[in-house]
Amino acid sequence: MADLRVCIGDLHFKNPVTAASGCFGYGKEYEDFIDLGKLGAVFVKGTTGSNRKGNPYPRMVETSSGMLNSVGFQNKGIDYFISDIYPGIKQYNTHIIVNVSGSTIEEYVMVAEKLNDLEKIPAIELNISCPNVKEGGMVFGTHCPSAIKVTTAVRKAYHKTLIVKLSPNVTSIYEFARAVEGAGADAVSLINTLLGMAIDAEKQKPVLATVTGGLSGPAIKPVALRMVWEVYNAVKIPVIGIGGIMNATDAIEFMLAGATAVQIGTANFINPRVTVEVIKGIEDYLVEKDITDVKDIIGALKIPG
Amino acid sequence: MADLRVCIGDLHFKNPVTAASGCFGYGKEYEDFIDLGKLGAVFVKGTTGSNRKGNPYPRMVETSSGMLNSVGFQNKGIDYFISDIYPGIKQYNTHIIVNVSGSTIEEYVMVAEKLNDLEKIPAIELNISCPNVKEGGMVFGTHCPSAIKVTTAVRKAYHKTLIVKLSPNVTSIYEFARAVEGAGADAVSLINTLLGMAIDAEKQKPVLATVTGGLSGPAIKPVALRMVWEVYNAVKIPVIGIGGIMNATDAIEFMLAGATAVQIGTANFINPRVTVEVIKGIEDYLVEKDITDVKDIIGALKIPG
Amino acid sequence: MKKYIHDFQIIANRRINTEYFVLSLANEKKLPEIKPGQFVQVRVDNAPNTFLRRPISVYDVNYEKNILYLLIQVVGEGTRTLSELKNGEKLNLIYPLGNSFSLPDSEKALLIGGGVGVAPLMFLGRWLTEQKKEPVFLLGFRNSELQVDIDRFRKLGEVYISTDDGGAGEKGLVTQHPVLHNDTLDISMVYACGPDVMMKAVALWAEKKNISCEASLENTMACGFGACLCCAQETVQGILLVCTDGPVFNTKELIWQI
Amino acid sequence: MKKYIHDFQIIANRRINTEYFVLSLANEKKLPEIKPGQFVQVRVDNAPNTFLRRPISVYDVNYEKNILYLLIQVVGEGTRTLSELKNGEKLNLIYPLGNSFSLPDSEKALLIGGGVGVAPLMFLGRWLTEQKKEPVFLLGFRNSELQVDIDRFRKLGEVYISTDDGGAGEKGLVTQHPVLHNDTLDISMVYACGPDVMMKAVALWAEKKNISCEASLENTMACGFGACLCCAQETVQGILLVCTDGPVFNTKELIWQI
Ligand SMILES: Cc1cc2nc3c(=O)[nH]c(=O)nc-3n(C[C@H](O)[C@H](O)[C@H](O)COP(=O)(O)OP(=O)(O)OC[C@H]3O[C@@H](n4cnc5c(N)ncnc54)[C@H](O)[C@@H]3O)c2cc1C
Ligand SMILES: Cc1cc2nc3c(=O)[nH]c(=O)nc-3n(C[C@H](O)[C@H](O)[C@H](O)COP(=O)(O)OP(=O)(O)OC[C@H]3O[C@@H](n4cnc5c(N)ncnc54)[C@H](O)[C@@H]3O)c2cc1C
Ligand SMILES: Cc1cc2nc3c(=O)[nH]c(=O)nc-3n(C[C@H](O)[C@H](O)[C@H](O)COP(=O)(O)O)c2cc1C
Ligand SMILES: Cc1cc2nc3c(=O)[nH]c(=O)nc-3n(C[C@H](O)[C@H](O)[C@H](O)COP(=O)(O)O)c2cc1C
Ligand code: FES
Ligand code: FES
Repeated sequence: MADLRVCIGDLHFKNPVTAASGCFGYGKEYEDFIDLGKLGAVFVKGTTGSNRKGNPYPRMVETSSGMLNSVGFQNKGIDYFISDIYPGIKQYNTHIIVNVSGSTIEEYVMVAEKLNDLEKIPAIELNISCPNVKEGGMVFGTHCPSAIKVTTAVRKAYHKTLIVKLSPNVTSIYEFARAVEGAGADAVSLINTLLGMAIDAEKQKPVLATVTGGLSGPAIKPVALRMVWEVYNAVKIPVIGIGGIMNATDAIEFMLAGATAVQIGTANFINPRVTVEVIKGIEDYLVEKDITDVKDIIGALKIPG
Repeated sequence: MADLRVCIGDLHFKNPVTAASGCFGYGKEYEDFIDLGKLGAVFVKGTTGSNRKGNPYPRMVETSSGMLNSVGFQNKGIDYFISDIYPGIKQYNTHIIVNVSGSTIEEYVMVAEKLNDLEKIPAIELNISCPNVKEGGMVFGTHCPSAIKVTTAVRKAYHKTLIVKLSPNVTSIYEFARAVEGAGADAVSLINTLLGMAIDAEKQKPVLATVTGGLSGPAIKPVALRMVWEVYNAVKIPVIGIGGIMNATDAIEFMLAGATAVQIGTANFINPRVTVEVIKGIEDYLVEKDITDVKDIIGALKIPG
Repeated sequence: MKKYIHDFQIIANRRINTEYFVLSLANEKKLPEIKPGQFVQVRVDNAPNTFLRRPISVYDVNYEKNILYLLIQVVGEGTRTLSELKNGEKLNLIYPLGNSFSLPDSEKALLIGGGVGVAPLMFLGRWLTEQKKEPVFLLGFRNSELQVDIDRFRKLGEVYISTDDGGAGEKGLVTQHPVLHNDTLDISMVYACGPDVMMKAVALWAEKKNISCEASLENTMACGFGACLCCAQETVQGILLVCTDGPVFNTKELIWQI
Repeated sequence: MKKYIHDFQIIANRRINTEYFVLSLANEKKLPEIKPGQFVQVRVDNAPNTFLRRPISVYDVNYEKNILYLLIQVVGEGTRTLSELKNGEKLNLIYPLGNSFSLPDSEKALLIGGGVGVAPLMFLGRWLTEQKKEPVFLLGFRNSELQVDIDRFRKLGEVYISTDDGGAGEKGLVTQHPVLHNDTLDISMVYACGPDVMMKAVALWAEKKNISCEASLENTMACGFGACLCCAQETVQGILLVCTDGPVFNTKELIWQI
């Protein structure tokens, strides 16, 4: 039996495997398939200051080894979350981490502040990287001074573990990682989706109502791995790896590249049991390799020469 | 019969389908499979000031719907190209366009200057976007002032059609397109490969000897389409679309997004006849849709609302 | 309703015509209750370009023999790969998904299907007869060759047919069929499944006649069980999800995009 | 040599043991000349994660019957999918690719293969007998169960076996086999195909004995015909390509990476 526990700042995860925001609803959508208590954490969907209806449809299109989505932040806002959703999920035997989204710094701060008081929410993930909203969202994630500003403001307002989720749609992601580390983030998570587009050649129209959308799935894994490795080498805070993880081997690759934990997104749609299967697979890998502590593989990649 | 002719600046292509640099050797590797004279143009491999042996191996790894390569600029240099390769390829009944690569502005300029005199080379593609060389290469493609500098210098030295190949590893690719347009480029081509990485979990090592490499193939098509569309909307010069084209439908999508011509790279490895099949497929599409001129689909994407 | 992921075994793959086939799927475990209108999410193995699951309605269920039936139209690589499955091969399903059709007030109900939209109507028709109702089917196809299992529908109730080219039944769209303009048709409920334009036309007809109308919608789905929010449908109550709030909607609720 | 892209038909898929199988491929067109040591690039359809072609050596050729044979080891998804091909199914090949083995000066030649590395040696052995030479085979396997077609090799020449566990032939690595330390073995040429460590050991042995040595190398290949420059091999002449300058190299030329 290997020790699977990892820490993100002060926060202890029973294992490094978590579910990615926007791909796991509020957890309850998966209760028929798995025991949520087995997961390291669940990142619930993007929550904004007030009710958002999301983008028009079609919102999804399949691409080679991936998918584009343009859901936008369809959610009923933070107050509804606190009053109607939180009571139903707070008994889960895993960490519930809220993905905080917004269009303005004030909105981010307001949502974060309100989450301070929820006993069973030990952390937030600041989403400055969503490609699917017109204002805010990705702007904060692709302009370094804005990323610093919003992180600083939320850091002041929020007292528990602060994870900042980075956008891959930038020239140097490690600069953003360093910037938000400096602004007080306890950890960074990456990558969010790559901005992409699909076209219907027959109709000569974009497939998505919003024209562009976010690319996820195994197609993006090579880019995500490279970025995790770059960021791991640039910051001291823990890195949470995301992007195209379909099985335990993929998750292990992210940990070798420097991820302390991983998030699994799109794969849940195809195999709703993937998270628990990945936990089992990591354990098997460690046992086979005679490694007693999963922390020993974090950043353990051997670079030749 | 539809009219397939397109123009890149002053240069006339018999059709919009060309082979991408680094994926088509010097053309002769494909002579057993297709009639090169059918292609709009052939972009031959990256040529530098002097002999380069390229990167150590392994140089390639397959990924989901794509591949990573780290060939680097293995070539014998411009003088060898002129003396030993050019005589063998100049009789091809298609345009031969040389992909010009380097580490310093002087190197780019030197190579471009020497190509002025080759009668059958009507254009060069300035490669400021290769992720596989330590110095130069991508630096020019990810730093706007450097992109302007190198383009301006080469523009002064080179008298025929100048195409600048852009890197997708940037926050705003349209800014680079505008910048090189301002610096005198006659056209832009995009995208080069996305910087990625693959890890061997068993050996706990990077798969590629260079650790990172360039991602190509259908995995990157959604990103490439989005960038072509962004650039098409930002510049007046023609755009050459590249990235994951596997068939005629893919090529048509790029043209709808704004590409005047397309380059096909990775697909040639799997189907060495893909270029001529795509030409046929575009023709069928136009006939079926009663479109008499392929130029009518360039940028014809209907954006709702 | 609890959802399951199970491997089923193909016990028959019956080709109906050039476009349609029916898969018969067996499972050792006893089938849970499945309601008419519900669908399954099929994992397509061995199709290089099929990444996500494919949503397919339940065509019929035989609880005694523990068999699930799917009627599928070949439209792309995923469905083509499914059409080539052989007896004994496995198919992984997530099921049962979505809501279901509701019971009509009156004796008779009209079930209108267009093309592969007839799929959920077989199971709905069977259920209605079990509920002592009388289903009347109005089924539309492009041409007579593409008709699907008419004999089996006939066992459940009266069947009217229309084809675009008049090769079978009435010529024209289902919504032009005389039965819709026959005032002796004594129904309080119409169910529709097919192309959006067809369902919208049926909904308008039902509204005029003051008949309740339920339509089974399609949408692009990544998950099928409410986790991704991709299958948005604009309704008078705001955005709803086709995979969990639907696929069956009362057409009064819908804001059509066409 | 002119290269072709052709669809072949599977006329037999012969399972040898848990890891190896042999595909027999037929084509209506007359096979072009294929040389021992050459390989084909196989397109693997229906394997979701197999994007590029897979390089496979020519195991044997029957020009009279117009059949090409491939010996394949199941190592991943691509080769597993190939192992499931049935008679009548199609396989698309680009061929013939690469250079070939050269003729030895002396009567006898030693052909050393490890695991699936025995693949090119069958065709090489047949060619040598046709050239009135005497091939002597030294074939190494992990265990006796994994031996490949020994009877067929015996028809072409003497065969020595070694297995890691001693279950057949000598126990140990091929390079420890007594025949290599037998001074009566009168050869001027040794051919090797197998894991790099094995080939390197054979090359060192040959160098000491002053025998010419050719090795058939592997490398990661995107194209297989010289277009991508991915299959680089460091040699005394600089970087060469395994797919066009090789796969056969005189080991004196090689700079081993191990
Ligand atoms: C709730 C529901 C029930 C359905 N029931 C049936 C059924 O009983 N029988 C049947 O044959 N078909 C049914 N469909 C449609 C079926 O899901 C699509 O035809 C199938 O996914 C196409 O897959 P493909 O790989 O063959 O085609 P693709 O190559 O993926 O696409 C071909 C066409 O199908 C459309 N399509 C692709 N994926 C989806 C998707 N996830 N949802 C909707 N449309 C899609 C595309 O827009 C495209 O025009 C249903 C769809 C939904 C949403
Ligand atoms: C010139 C040449 C001749 C060969 N001849 C034979 C033969 O006759 N019989 C045979 O069984 N095998 C042969 N191989 C090896 C064969 O190409 C690989 O085993 C096969 O590509 C693995 O594919 P996969 O999808 O089953 O495995 P994957 O899942 O892709 O990988 C499994 C393992 O195979 C290796 N591999 C994958 N792709 C390649 C590639 N393109 N080139 C080399 N190694 C790769 C990987 O490093 C990995 O360790 C040859 C290779 C070369 C280069
Ligand atoms: C349908 C969908 C919705 C998403 N919604 C959110 C979101 O609300 N907030 C967020 O930070 N990321 C969101 N993401 C991004 C994922 O959390 C994840 O970063 C990305 O999908 C890459 O991981 P994957 O390849 O494992 O899916 C969403 C992704 C998908 C596919
Ligand atoms: C093996 C390989 C080598 C390449 N070499 C070059 C090069 O020398 N110069 C260049 O500008 N692009 C090079 N590229 C990038 C391609 O020209 C093209 O931009 C990229 O592969 C995306 O297109 P694709 O998906 O169709 O392959 C190379 C790509 C591959 C796969
Ligand atoms: S398909 Fe995922 S929520 Fe409906
Ligand atoms: S595999 Fe492409 S050059 Fe050798």
